[in-house]
Amino acid sequence: MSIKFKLEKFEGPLDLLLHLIEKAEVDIYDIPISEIAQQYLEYLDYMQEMDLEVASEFLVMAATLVEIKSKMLLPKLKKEDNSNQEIDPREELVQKLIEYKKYKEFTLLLKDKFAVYEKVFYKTPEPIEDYISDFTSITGVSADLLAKTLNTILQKNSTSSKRKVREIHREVYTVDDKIKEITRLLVSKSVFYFEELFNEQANKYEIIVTFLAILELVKRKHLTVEQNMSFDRILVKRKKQIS
Amino acid sequence: MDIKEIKSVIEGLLYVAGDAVSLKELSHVLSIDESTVRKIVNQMIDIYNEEKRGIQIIEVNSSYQFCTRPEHYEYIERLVKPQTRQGLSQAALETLSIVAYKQPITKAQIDSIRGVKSESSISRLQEKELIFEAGRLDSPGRPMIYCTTDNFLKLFGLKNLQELPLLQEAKEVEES
Amino acid sequence: MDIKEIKSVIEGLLYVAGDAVSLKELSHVLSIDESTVRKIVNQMIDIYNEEKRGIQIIEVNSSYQFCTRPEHYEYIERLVKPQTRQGLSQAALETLSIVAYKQPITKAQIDSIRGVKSESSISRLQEKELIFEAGRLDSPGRPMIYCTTDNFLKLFGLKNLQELPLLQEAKEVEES
Repeated sequence: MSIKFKLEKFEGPLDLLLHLIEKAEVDIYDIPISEIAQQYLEYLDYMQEMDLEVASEFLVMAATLVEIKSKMLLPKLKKEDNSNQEIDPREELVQKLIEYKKYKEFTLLLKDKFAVYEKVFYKTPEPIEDYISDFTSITGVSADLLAKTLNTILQKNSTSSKRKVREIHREVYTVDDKIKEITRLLVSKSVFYFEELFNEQANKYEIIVTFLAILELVKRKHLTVEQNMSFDRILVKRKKQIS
Repeated sequence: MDIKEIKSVIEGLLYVAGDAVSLKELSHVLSIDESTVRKIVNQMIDIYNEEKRGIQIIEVNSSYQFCTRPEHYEYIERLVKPQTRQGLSQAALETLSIVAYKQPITKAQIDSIRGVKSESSISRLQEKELIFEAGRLDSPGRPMIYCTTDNFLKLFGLKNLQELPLLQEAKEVEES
Repeated sequence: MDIKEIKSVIEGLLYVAGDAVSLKELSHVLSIDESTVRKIVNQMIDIYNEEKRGIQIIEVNSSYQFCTRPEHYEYIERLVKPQTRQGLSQAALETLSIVAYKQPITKAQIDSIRGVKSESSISRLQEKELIFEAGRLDSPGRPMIYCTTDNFLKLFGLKNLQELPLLQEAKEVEES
């Protein structure tokens, strides 16, 4: 009887033997050794035909099977302890197969568990040192402290700083200032409405300057504007990362 | 997906990310429109606060992130081995306050306001991801300009730059 | 601290750690005895499961860790970059199950059960931190012995080695 093998990878000679025994539906404790040995050798031939490398373990098993087969033909040996029990040449192999079969089944059980827990995600642990040092750096540090610090600096260096402060004074709107302001906003926000750029009390002059600033930024390809229809709200979008 | 399930998925997403996840990303992953997601996350923020859960959700520039509660600080510090405390030096704090209020700003402008060189403070703040190089100024020498990061907002508990406390001078101007 | 507060702190601690936190550490950080902490964490595990929260707590060898729910897999995968989750080959799985059930075990013993050389599987499993070299056997040649790691327990959803699934026949023997 010959078996059609599909190109299946066996993990070793025991794996292949188990497969053959299961396929033949025979008792593992009473293996029809000559039949199984025949199929085993056929599979090795097949592997060679397919140009697959036959691992040495497979060849050793082939020799073992042939040895067992020949022993089966000889008169039965008695066990050494004179218990009148006969030594079955297959016994050692059967024990190995049963042991191997057990772990193959364990493997299936583990595989099921793995399939579930493979779908679970873990957070990468926080880089704790950074976390803690950052954490400590905000204890005692607050936004108010920032304001206080800057006020102190400005007062301390009054001569040089006052000039600087006047430079960005908000009472007079210039296109340059507005561009700076919009650029600053663009860092944190990629999309906003035109009217978000000034408050309700804004005068006409500020609105016009803001509009000019937007046009300038469109020209510089920093942003795009969209409007669905005339007099509709103007949507401003950051075009690319400002860099 | 019912709303309970959506909340559960968001919780898992924020946990795995560890970092901030933008509303846009959440909306994309869940295939639910942004305004609905925003509503749900806001509900979650409230529930976490009401239940005084050990993690809270903070919003930074339309991104959401898990973080621990400040009142649990001492326990968390006890969990991680005591670290060498590296706060911000006075110099770094000064530089940071200038960048925060005057951004975008060049190194020369910072130096001029502080009256001293700020190079090392600037690189320290960049290392700590509190400020970043936001581009170059279109003026002679094309100097680098600096802005504060989202991380800065997060560490100082600000939703956005408009939430910075007003300066003395600015207040006076406004009042006048 | 009342029990609600303790649960809240534990939640914060587990979030920050990301990794597994041992019962011992939790007990130390909270200054509460281990058996009480264990009871509280077990309650938390149940609550998280009942409420179908987006994060769950798993126990591995008396350590606790947050992880997401398998049923949210598709959403989370959409958020995080596709992970290179290489599964385990049949050979590696076979070797792993032999180590799991027969540990501590030598390479020669594994080879004998499998009927083939297991060298490459063993080093693959070591790379993946599923097994480790637990020492040398005090016998001729002083062969290396292998055991499974906590990472193995975690990836296979086992609290400890006693939770390894039993075969039908083994179960029947136990029951009889």
